[in-house]
Amino acid sequence: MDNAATTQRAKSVVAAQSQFDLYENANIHRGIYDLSNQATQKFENTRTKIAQFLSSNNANTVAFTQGTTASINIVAQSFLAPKLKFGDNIVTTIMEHHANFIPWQMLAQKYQIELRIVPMDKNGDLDLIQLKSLIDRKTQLLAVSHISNTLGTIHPIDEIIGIAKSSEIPVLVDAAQSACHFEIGVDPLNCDFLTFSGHKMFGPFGVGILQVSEKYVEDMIPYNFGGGIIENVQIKKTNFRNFPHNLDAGTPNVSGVIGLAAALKFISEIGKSNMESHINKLTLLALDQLSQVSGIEIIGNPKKRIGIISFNLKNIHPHDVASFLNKDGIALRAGTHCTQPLLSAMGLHATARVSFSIYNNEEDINTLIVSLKELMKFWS
Amino acid sequence: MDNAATTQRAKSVVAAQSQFDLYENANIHRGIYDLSNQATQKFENTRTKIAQFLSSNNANTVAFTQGTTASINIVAQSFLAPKLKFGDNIVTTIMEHHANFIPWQMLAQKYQIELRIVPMDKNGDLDLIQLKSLIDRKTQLLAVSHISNTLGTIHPIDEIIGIAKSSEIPVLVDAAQSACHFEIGVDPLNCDFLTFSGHKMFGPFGVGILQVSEKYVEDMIPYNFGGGIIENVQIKKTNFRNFPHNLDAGTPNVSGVIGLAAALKFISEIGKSNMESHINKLTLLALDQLSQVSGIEIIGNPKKRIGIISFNLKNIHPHDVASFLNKDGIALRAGTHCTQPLLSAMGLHATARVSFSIYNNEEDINTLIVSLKELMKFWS
Amino acid sequence: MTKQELQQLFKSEILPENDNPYHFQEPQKASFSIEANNTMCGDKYTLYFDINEGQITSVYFYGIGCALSKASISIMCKNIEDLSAKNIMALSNKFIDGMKQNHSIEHSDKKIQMLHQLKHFDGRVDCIKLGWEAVKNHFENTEL
Amino acid sequence: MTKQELQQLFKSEILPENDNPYHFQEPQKASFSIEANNTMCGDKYTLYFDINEGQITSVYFYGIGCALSKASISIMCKNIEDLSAKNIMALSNKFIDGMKQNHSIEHSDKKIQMLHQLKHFDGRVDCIKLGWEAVKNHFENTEL
Ligand SMILES: Cc1ncc(COP(=O)(O)O)c(C=O)c1O
Ligand SMILES: Cc1ncc(COP(=O)(O)O)c(C=O)c1O
Repeated sequence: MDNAATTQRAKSVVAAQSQFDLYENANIHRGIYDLSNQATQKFENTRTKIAQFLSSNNANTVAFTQGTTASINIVAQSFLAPKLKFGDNIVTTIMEHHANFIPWQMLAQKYQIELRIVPMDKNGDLDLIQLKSLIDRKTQLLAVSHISNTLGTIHPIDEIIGIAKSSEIPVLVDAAQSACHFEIGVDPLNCDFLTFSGHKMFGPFGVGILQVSEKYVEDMIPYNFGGGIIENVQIKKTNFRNFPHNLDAGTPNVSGVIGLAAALKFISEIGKSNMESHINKLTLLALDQLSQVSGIEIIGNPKKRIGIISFNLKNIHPHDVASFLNKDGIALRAGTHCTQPLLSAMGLHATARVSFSIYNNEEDINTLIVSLKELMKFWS
Repeated sequence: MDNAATTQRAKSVVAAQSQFDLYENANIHRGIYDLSNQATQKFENTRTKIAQFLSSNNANTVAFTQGTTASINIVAQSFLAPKLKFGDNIVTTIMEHHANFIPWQMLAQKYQIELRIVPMDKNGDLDLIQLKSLIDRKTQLLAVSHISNTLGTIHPIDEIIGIAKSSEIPVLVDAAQSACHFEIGVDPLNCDFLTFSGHKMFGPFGVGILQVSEKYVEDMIPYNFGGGIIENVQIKKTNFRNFPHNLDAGTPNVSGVIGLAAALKFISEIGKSNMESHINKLTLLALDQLSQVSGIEIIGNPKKRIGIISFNLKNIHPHDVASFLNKDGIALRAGTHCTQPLLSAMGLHATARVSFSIYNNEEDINTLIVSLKELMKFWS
Repeated sequence: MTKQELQQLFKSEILPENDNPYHFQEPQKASFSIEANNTMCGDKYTLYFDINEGQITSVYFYGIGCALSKASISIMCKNIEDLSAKNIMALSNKFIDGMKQNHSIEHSDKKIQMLHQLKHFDGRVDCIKLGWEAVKNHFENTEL
Repeated sequence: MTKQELQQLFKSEILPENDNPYHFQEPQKASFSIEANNTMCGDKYTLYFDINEGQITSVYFYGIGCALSKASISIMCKNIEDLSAKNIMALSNKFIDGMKQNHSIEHSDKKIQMLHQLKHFDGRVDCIKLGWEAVKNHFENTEL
C-alpha cells in the first residue's frame, strides 16, 4: 500500500520492454537500417500516443524526460530562468512535493526574486483567497500539484488555474499523483506545463513526461547539450532543433519510452474512471475503518481526496508503525514524503501513509486495520 | 555492425530487469518495508560494484546518471560553471562527440571564456604538441575522449592526462567507447571525471555513470533539485546531501541501475581482454578486406585503433550505402556520427561506419565486403 | 520493397537523375535562395529562385547529399519552375502528404509518382522530402 | 528476525528505554551540543555535552524520533558519559562496525549488544546508528 511512491509495473509493460530490448533494440534517430528505423518510429509513435492520452493531437508538445523531477527542473532552467528579472516572483504552495518546491526556491535564491507560498487550512485545503492575493503582474509562474502526495487532497485545479489565467500567468501542474485516474493535459486543464512520471502509473522507472502548451513551446531552450538536438555544429556556434527535440540530448531511454506506451494502453484498457471509482471506494472504506482505531489521528480532512491517507498513532513514531506492519506483510510508508514544508506547517515531523492502487482491495484494508489495532495494544 | 551507437542488450541484463520489475519493484531510499529496503540495498550494492569495475573501493565516487551526455552536462554545470572567471579557458579536441563538445562550447559562450580545440593530423591522431601549448594555468578543464566514435582512434590517454596533470588541470575522460574493453576509472587513468553509458556496454538505455575523483567530489553541487537529495527543507533554505547522493534528485532509474550491474557481470565473465582481442582481430581483418574494395576510401589511419572504421565509396553517398546494405541485412551507420567538427576538419560531410562487438564474426565481414563490391558494381 | 525492385528503380530513375540533375549549379544571379539541410546525415543544398515581375523564372540548386535527395530536388525544380508561389505550396503540400505511409495520392508527373513509391524504402522518407519541406516552409511564411 | 522475536525485544528492552530514556531533557547549561538528524524520516535530536577541565561530565539529549533511535541514543549517552573523546570515538566506531551485516562484535555492555541484534530488523539500521554516527563525526573533526 505504497502506491503514491511507485506503482507495480504492469506485466504488459515489462513484456513490451523485454521484447524491444531483446529483439528490436537499436539506437534511434541516427540510423538508416531497418532496426534503427523501426525503433525511431516506435519512439515517435509513442509521442503521438502520449499526446492522445493528454487529449492533444500535437505530438510536438510532448517531451520525454527522466521523470517529474527532471521535468520540473527543465521548466525552471529552460523556460523560467532566462525570463527572471529583479522584482519578479514565483508562486507555489506549502503542499508541494520537494520536486515542485526546491527548484523554485533555488531559482529565487539565485536570481534574488521572491518565492510566494500559498498556505493551507488545517483540513489540508489550499487557501484560494491567499492564492488570489499572492498573484500579481510580477508573477512569472504558478506551480501547483493536482493531488497532494501526502494528504491525498484533490486541489480544485480548474479554479486555481482560472485564477492564474485571468492574469495571464503561466501555470505548471505537477500531475505525478493524478496521471492514472484523471483527465489531464495542458489542453483539458488549460495550463502550460504538465509533468508526470512513468513509474507512478504502472510504467518504467527513468522515464517521465513534460508537456508544454503551444503558447510556450518556442520559449523552451535546450537543457542538456549533446547529440540528437543538433541542427548544425561549428567550432564557433551550434544551432539546435526545436522543442521537443531540443530536450532529447544524448541517447534517450527508448526502452523506457516504449514501456510507458504499454502502461498507457494498460490504463486505457482498465479505464481511468474505473480506476478512480475503485480507489474512491477503498478510500472511503479506509477512512471509515481507520477512524475506529483507538489513538489514531488522521492527518487533514480535505474537501475532496483520493487514494492517499496520512495518519499517526499516539506515542508510536510512524517509522515504528511501518516496521511493525511490515512484519505483517503490509508495505506502508513513513516519513516526510518529500513534503517537509507541508509537515512543518502542520507541526508534524513525520506521518505514516497508505496509498491505494487498482490491485488493492477491501481485504487489504481489513488486514491493515487488524494490524494497527494489534500494534496499539502491544505498544501500550 | 552498429555497435558504437548502441550494443545489443545481454539476455542476462533483460532478465535481471524483468525480475526486478515484476517481483522486487519498489521505490528506494524512502521506505522501511522489506521490498523498498531490498531495492535500496540492491541499488547501493550496484554502486559498489560499479566502483569495483572502475578499480575503486570508494562507492561514493560513483553517481548514476541517464548516460554519457547527462554526465558531461553535470560536470559542466555542477563542477565547472561556478568556477569560471573571465580569462579562463577550457581545452577539448576536434575529435569529440557532440556530447563532449557542445556543453563546453555553451559554457564558453555564456561565461565569455575561451574554448581551445586540440587539432588532429590527417591520419586521425591528436596533435599532442598543440595540446601542450594550449594548456596553461588559466585552463579550468581538459575534456577528451578515450576512443573516437567516428575513426576508432585510441588516444594515448595516459600521455594526454599526464600533460594536463603536470599543470594540475582537472581532466574529464569520455569513456563511452572504451568502457567495454579497457581498464578505466578515475584511479587507474589518474583523471578526475569519467563518464560512460550503459547502453553501449550491453546494458540498458537511460542509465550511465559519472565517476568523480576524491579530490573533487566535494565541489560537486546538485544538478536537479527534488526529493532524495535533501538533508532538510525549510521555507527559506534547503540543505543538501553530499555527492553522489546530491545528484539523485527524483526517483532514480532503479531497474536500469540493476540492469547495468548485470551488464558489468556479463562483461567480467567474458573478460575485457578477451573482448579487446576479439575485436582487434576483426578490425585488422576488416581493414585488410575493405582496402581491397575498389573506390573505397578508409577515413583516417590512426596509430592505434579499435573496432570502428569509417569509410566512403566513390560517388555514393554514405546514406545510400547504408540503405543498400540494409537490404542485404547489414546494419551500418551513415551520417555525421555526432562529430560534425571532426568531419568538417577532414572536409567531409558524412561517412559510412562499421563498428564491431563481441557477437560479430569473420562471416559478418565477408558478407559486408561482398555487399560493398556488389554495390560498387551496381552503381557504376 | 525488395532489393530487386529497389535496384530497378535506382537503375532506371534515381541514378540517371542523380547523374544528370536538372539545373544543378550556382546561377550567376538569383532573387533569393532557400537552404535545405539535413544535418543528421550531412545533406546540404541551396535552392536559387529567380523572379521577374512576380513570376518565378528559374529554379537552380546546388549542394551535397545522397542520390535520393538530389534526384528528388532535381525533379522538384523541374516541376515548380513555372508555378506561382501558391501553386508551389499546394504541390509541395500534396507531395509531402503523399509521402505518409497510408496515403496514396496521384500526380500527373510520372517522376513525382515514382518518388512516392520510394516511401516504402525504410528510413529515407526524410531524404526524399528534404527539398520539398524547405520550399513549403519558405512559401508558407513569405510572399514572392 | 521473526515478528515474535521483535516483539519480545521491544517489550523487554526498547519500549522501556524509550519510555524512560536516560538524561532526556535540555540541560540548563552545556559546553557544546551535537545535532543528530535523519530527515528521511523526520528524526531530530540534540545531544548536550558538558565538560570540565577537559573531562566530559555529563551527556543529555532531547528531541523527536522513533523508539529505536531514542532507545539507542539513550543507551549511548549512558555509555559515553565517563569516556575521553578518544574513547568515545573508539566506542562509536566499534558500534557502527558492529552494525554491518556480516560483522559480529562483542561489547561488554549488554544493552549495546542487544542493539546489535536489531541490525537484522530491515531498514532500521540508520535509526539505531543515528546518534552514534553524529558523535563519531563530531569527535573525528574536533578536539574536546
Ligand atoms: C564518444 C562518445 N561520447 C558520448 C556519447 C553519447 O552517449 P549517450 O548518447 O549515451 O549519452 C557517445 C555515443 O553516442 C560516444 O560515442
Ligand atoms: C506530487 C509529486 N510530485 C513529484 C514527485 C516526484 O516524482 P519523481 O520522483 O518520479 O521525479 C512525486 C513522487 O514522489 C509526487 O508524488
